[in-house]
Amino acid sequence: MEIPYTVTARADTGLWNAKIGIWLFLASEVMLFGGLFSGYVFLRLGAASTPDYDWPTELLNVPMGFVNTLILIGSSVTVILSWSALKLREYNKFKIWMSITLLCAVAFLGIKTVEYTEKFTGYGIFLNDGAEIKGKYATEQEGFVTIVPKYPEKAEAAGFTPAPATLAVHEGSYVIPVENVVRWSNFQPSYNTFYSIYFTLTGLHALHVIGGVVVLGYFLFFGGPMWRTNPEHLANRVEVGGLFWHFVDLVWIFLFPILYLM
Amino acid sequence: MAHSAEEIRSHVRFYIGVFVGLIILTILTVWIDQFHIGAEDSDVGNTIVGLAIATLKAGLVAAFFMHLTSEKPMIFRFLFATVAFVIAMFILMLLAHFDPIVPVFVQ
Amino acid sequence: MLNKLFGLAENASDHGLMIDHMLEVVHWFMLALFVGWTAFFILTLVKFRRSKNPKANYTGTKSKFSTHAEVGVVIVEAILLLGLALPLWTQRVNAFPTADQNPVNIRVVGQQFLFSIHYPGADNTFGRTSPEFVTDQNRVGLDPSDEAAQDDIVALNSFHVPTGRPTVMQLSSKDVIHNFAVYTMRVAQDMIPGSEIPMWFTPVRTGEWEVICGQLCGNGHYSMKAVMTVEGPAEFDAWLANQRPLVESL
Amino acid sequence: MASSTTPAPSTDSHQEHAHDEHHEHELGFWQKYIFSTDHKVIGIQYGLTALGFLLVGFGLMILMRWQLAYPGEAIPFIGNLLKNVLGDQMIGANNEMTPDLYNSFGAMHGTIMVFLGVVPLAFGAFGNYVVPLQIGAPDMAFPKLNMASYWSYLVGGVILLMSFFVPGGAAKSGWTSYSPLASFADTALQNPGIEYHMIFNGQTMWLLGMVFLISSSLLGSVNFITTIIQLRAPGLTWMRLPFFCWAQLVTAFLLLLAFPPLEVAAIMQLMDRLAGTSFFLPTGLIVNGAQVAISGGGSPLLYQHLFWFLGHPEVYVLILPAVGIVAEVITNNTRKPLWGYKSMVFATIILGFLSFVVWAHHMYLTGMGTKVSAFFQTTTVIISIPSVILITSLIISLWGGSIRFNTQMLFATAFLPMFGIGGLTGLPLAFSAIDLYLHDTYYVIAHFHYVVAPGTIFGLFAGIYYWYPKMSGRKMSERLGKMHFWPSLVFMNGIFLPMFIHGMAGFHRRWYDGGASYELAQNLLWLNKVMTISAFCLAIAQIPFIINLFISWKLGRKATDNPWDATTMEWATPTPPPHGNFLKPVTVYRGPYEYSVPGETRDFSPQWEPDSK
Ligand code: HEA
Ligand code: HEA
Ligand code: CUA
Ligand SMILES: [Cu+2]
Repeated sequence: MEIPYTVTARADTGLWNAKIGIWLFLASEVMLFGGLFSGYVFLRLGAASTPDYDWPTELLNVPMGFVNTLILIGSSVTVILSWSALKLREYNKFKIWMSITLLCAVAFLGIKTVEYTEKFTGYGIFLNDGAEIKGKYATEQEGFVTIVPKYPEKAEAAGFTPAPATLAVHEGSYVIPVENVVRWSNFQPSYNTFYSIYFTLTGLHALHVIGGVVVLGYFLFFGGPMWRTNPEHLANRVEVGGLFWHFVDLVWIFLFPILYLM
Repeated sequence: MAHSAEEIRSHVRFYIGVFVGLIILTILTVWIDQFHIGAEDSDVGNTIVGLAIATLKAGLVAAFFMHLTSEKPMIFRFLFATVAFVIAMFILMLLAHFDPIVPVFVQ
Repeated sequence: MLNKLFGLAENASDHGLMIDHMLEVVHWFMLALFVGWTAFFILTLVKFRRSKNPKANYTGTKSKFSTHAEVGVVIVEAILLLGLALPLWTQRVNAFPTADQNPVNIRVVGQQFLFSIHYPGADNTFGRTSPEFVTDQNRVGLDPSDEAAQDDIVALNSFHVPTGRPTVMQLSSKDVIHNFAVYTMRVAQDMIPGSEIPMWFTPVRTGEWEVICGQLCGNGHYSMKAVMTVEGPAEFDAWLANQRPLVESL
Repeated sequence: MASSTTPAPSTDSHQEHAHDEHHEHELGFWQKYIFSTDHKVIGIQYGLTALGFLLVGFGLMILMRWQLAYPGEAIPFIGNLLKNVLGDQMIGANNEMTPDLYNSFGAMHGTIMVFLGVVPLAFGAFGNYVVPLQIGAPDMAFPKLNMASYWSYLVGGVILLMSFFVPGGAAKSGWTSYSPLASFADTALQNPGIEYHMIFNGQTMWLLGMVFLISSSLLGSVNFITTIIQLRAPGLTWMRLPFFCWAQLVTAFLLLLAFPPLEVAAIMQLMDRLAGTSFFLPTGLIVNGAQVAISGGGSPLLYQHLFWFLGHPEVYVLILPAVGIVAEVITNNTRKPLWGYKSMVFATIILGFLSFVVWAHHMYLTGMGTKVSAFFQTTTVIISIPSVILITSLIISLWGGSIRFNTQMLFATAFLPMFGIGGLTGLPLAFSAIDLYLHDTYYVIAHFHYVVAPGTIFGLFAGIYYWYPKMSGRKMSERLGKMHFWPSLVFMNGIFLPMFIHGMAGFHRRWYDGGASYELAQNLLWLNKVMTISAFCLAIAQIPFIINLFISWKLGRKATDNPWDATTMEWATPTPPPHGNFLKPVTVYRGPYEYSVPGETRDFSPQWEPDSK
C-alpha cells in the first residue's frame, strides 16, 4: 500500500499531508521566534532598568533594513506568482518568477553581509568613567587605543587626543591611554546585549533565508522531472516552500522595526 | 484546491494589491519613526505604533499570501493553540519580571 | 503526627509552625486519597481476577462515585490553595517586618562555595558595595571610602542572629546561583547574581543551625554550608559588638 | 497516487498517475535495516537505541549510588578501568569518584534518561511502531522525515556520549543546565587547571547534542500529528481512535510547541559560551576572584523561564505515552471497554493545554511575588485534576473485568499506584509555601522518580511485553517476565520510598557525599545504603528481562496474528507486518475497546471486522 493524500486532499480534513506538515512546522517556528522575541523584551526591560545602559538601535543602517524589507516582501509576491503559474501549468513563467525570488533572496543576503561587515569594522571603547566612544578602525598600539571616532567632539570631551603621526594609521585618529579603557571591541555579538540579540535574531533569520534558498532552488533546478510526471505535486511542493518563504518574510517584518527602529 | 484558471488570475491581481499595501505600510513605519510619540522620556509610544504596523503587515501576509483566509479549520485549530501559547509565554514571563518580592530593608 | 512519622526536621522559627501545619494537612489529604484508592484498587484486583470472574461485564460500574470523588478532590484542593497556601505565601513575601519590630538586617552574598554575611553595623545602614572592590579580604565588595561602610561587619560562613527579633535578609550572589536554605527556620531562597531577593524569619529557639546551599553551584556545592547561631538578644548584641568592622582589616 | 489501494476516493480530477513506484523491489540490507524509511524498522531502531541509553543512564546511577552510600570510597571492580577511560581528573587517587564526576554523571543521568531514553522509547519507538498500525496506515506520512528524525536522535546521542571522554568530562551543571553555572562550566575561567577545547567540552557538546535531539523531536512530532490526522483508515473517527493514539497525538503537540523555547535557550547559551555574549549573565560577575570580561546586562531568570517552559510539558511527554500503553493493556486484559474513554480523551487534551502555563512552579524560590506565584500555584493545582481523572478512569476500568494477570498486565496495574504516589506527592510541591521547605530536596527526587521510574518505565515495560509478539512473531517468556516484574516492583520502592524520608529531613539533591558531612543527615544516612542496595538489586532484576528480550526473538513461543485477542488494528496485520503493513485496505466499524460485547460469541469484537449479523 502507498501513503495516501500526498497530492490530493483527504475528504474530511480537506488537506493534503505536506500542507499540514508545513503548518505544524511553522507553528513550532512561531514558538521559536516567540521565545526569542520574549527574550528580547525581557533583556530590553532589564537594560531599561539600569541607569546608563544604551540600546543603540540608531547604529543600524535603516535604509538598508528598509530596502531589505521591500526585497523580502517582493520575493513573497514573486513566489506566490510562481506558484500561480504552476497552477496554470505555465512552466516557463514559473521558472521566471522563481528565479526572481531567488535573486531577491540573494540580494537580501548580500545586503545583510554588507551590514554585518559594517558592524565588524565599527568599534566602541568603554572608558573607566563609564563613557562609551564609538567609531571605526580601533587598534591598540604602544599603550594607546586609537580610534576614528564618529563624533570627535564627544571623544575629546572624554579625554581622547588627536593621534600623533606615529599612531595615526587612519585619518582623523584619536588616542587614549590603555589605562583609561575598560574594554574595547568591534560591534560583535559580545559588545552588548543589543548586539547579542541583534546578531542572534538576524543570524537565525538569515539561516532561514538560506534554507529557503536551498528548498526553492531545488524546485527551480530539479523540478523538471516532477513537472513532467506530476505537475500538481510540484505545485503543492512549491506552495509548501512558499508558505515557509512567507513565514521568513513575516519574521523579518517584525525584526525590522524591533531592531532598526525602536 | 480546484482553482479555476480565471480564479487564479484574479487572485494574482489581488496579490499585487496586497504587495502595494505592504510597501506603503513599510514606508509608513520608517516615516513615523522620526516623530516621538507618547511620553517624553519613554519609547513606549513608538514601540506600540511600530508593533501595530508590523502586526498589520504580518496579518496581511498571513491572511492573503499564506491563504489563511481560505484555510481549513484543522489548521486554525492548532494555529490558535500556538498563538495562545506564545502569548501566554510572553505575558507570564513579563508578569514574573514585574512581580518580584519587593526588597525592603527597614533601616 | 504524619510529619513526625516522615521525620520532618525540627522547627525553630515563628512561622515554621504554619508551614508544618500545612505540610501535615496536605499529607493527611494525600494519605486519605491514597488509602481510599488503594483499597478500592486491591479489592478490584482480587474480586475480578480471571479465576474468580471469568466473564467480564461490558458496562462496568455505573456508579457516580468517581465523579463525587473527583469533585471532592477539587474542593479540598481549592481549600488548601485558597485557605492555606496563598495566605501563607503572602505572609512570607508581603508582610515584611516593620521598623517597630526592630528587625536585624543582613545581606548575604553567595560565592563558590562560601556565604558572606554583611551586617550594617551600628548605623544600621549598609555601606556601598560594588564589584570592583571585591578581593579575597573584601568578599562583598564594600567601598572602603563610603561613610556608611566604616562600621560594617562581614562574617564568613558563621554568623549569629537573635531570638525574638525578626531577621530580614537580602540575598545575592557574585558568580552563579546559590540557594540560602535554613531548613530548621523553614526558609529558603535562591541567591541570584544580579538581583537581590529578600527573605525573613523570626527564630524562636536558640541553637546552632545548619545553613545549606540548596542549588547546584559547582563541584563544591555539597560542601557549601554555614552555621547560624541563634542566641538571646543580649548575647547577640554582645557578639555583634565584639566583631571588628571589615574596613579595619583592609 | 494509486487510488486503487487508497482507501478514500481521490477528490482531484486532473490527477496524473505515476506508475513508476508500484512494484516492491527487494531492498538491500542497508536500506532495509539501517537506512530504512519503514516506520516499523525505525520504531525498532528507536527502541533498541533507547533501551541502550536507558541502560547507560542506569549504569551512571549505579555508580552514583555507590558514591552516595559509601562516599569517597573506591569504586569497586571497575575503579581502575574508569580511571583509565575518564582520566585522573575525574577519578581520584583512591579510585573514588570526584565531585566533578558525580555532578557530571548526575547531569547526564537526567539528560540521558529523559531525552535519550524515555522519550525516544515512549514516543519514537512505540509511537512509530504502533500508531500507524493502530490507525490502519501503510506508513508514516513522511517516511524520509521519519528516518531523518531517528538519525538526528542518534547523532545527538552520540555527541552526548562522546562528551564523557573529552578533557574535563561531560556536562556537569544538572540536566537543567542553569546559567550562569552552565555558562562557565567546562571553561578555563571556572577551572583553570584543565585544558578545555573550545567546542569539544562537556557543556558545549551537551548544548550541541540537545540541538540535534530537539530537531529530531520536532521532525518526529510533525510527522506523528500529520499521520494521525491524515492517514486514519476509513471509519476511524476521532472518537474511535485508540486512547494510545490520543496520548501520542497530545504528546506530539507538546513536543512540537514546547521544544522551540528550549532551543532558544540552547542557542543563547551557546552564544554565551562561544561568542562571549551575556544573554544569561548579569553585570558584575566575579568568578574565581576575578571580574568576568563580559558586557553583562543579561538575566539568569530568562534561562530558567525558557527551560521550564519546555520542562513542564516535557514531564507530560514522559507520562502520557505510558498512560496510553497502560490503557491499551488494561482493556485488553480486563476484557472490557475503557471506562470513561471520552472523559479521558478530554482530560488528556486539557492536560496538554494546561501544561504550558504551569512552568514556574519549578521557580518558586527565584523571588516571586504574590501575583505570579498565586497564578502558578492555581494552575498547578488545576492541572492535577485531569491527572486524577485519568488515573481514576483507569482504576475504575478494572471494575467488572475478568482480569488476566500476564506480565504486561502486572506492569500496567503496578503503574497505577506508583503513578498515584508520584502524582500525589506533586501536590505539596505545588504550594509555594511548603515548596519553600521541600524544594531541591530528595522529596522532589522521590516525587518525580515515582512518576518516571516505577511509573513510566513500568508502563514502557508493559508495552514491550504487549507488542513484542507483533514485532517479532514470538511471545516473551511469562516466567522470565514474572521474575522481572516482582523484584523490580519491590526494589523500585526500596529505592524511592526512603527518599521521601530523606527529603522531609532536609537532605538536598545533588549532594556528592549523600549528606555525610551534614548534621541533619546523621541519623538517616543508613537509608542511603538501603537505597543503593535496592538499586543494585534492581539492576540484577533487569537481567531476566534482557535475556527474555533477546532469547525470545528466536526461541519464544510462536504468536498468532492476534495473540492477545485484542480489538485494535495493529492486530489486523500479519505478524510481523510486512512493508506496507496491511494486506488489503482496512475499514473501521466500531470503537477501539469493544470487549465482551453482550450477545457476541467471542469476548472481543475487533475494530476491523464488520458486524456479523
Ligand atoms: C512524568 C513526570 C512528571 C509528572 C507526571 C509530574 C506531575 C506533577 N508534578 Fe512534577 N516533577 C517532575 C516530573 C513530573 N511531575 C520532575 C522531573 C520534576 C523535577 C525537575 C527538576 O527539578 O529536576 C518535578 C518537579 C515538580 C515540582 C517542582 C518542585 C521543586 O523543584 O521544588 C512541582 C511543584 O509544583 C511538581 C508538581 C507536580 C504536580 C502537581 C503534578 C501533577 O500533574 C500530578 C497529578 C497527579 C495526581 C494528583 C495523582 C492522582 C492519583 C490519585 C489521586 C489516585 C491514587 C492512585 C492509587 C493509589 C492507585 N513537580
Ligand atoms: C526519565 C527519567 C528518569 C529515570 C527513568 C530515572 C531512573 C532512576 N534514577 Fe534518576 N533522575 C532523573 C531522571 C530519571 N531517573 C533526573 C532528571 C534527575 C535529576 C538530575 C539532576 O540533578 O540534574 C535524576 C536524579 C536521580 C538521583 C539524584 C541524584 C542527585 O541529586 O545527586 C538519583 C539518586 O538516587 C536517581 C536514581 C535513579 C534510579 C535508581 C533510577 C532507576 O529507576 C533506574 C531504573 C532503570 C531501569 C530499570 C532501566 C531499564 C532498562 C534496561 C533494563 C535496559 C535493557 C537494555 C537493553 C536490552 C539493551 N536519579
Ligand atoms: Cu552554592 Cu550550591
Ligand atoms: Cu512541572
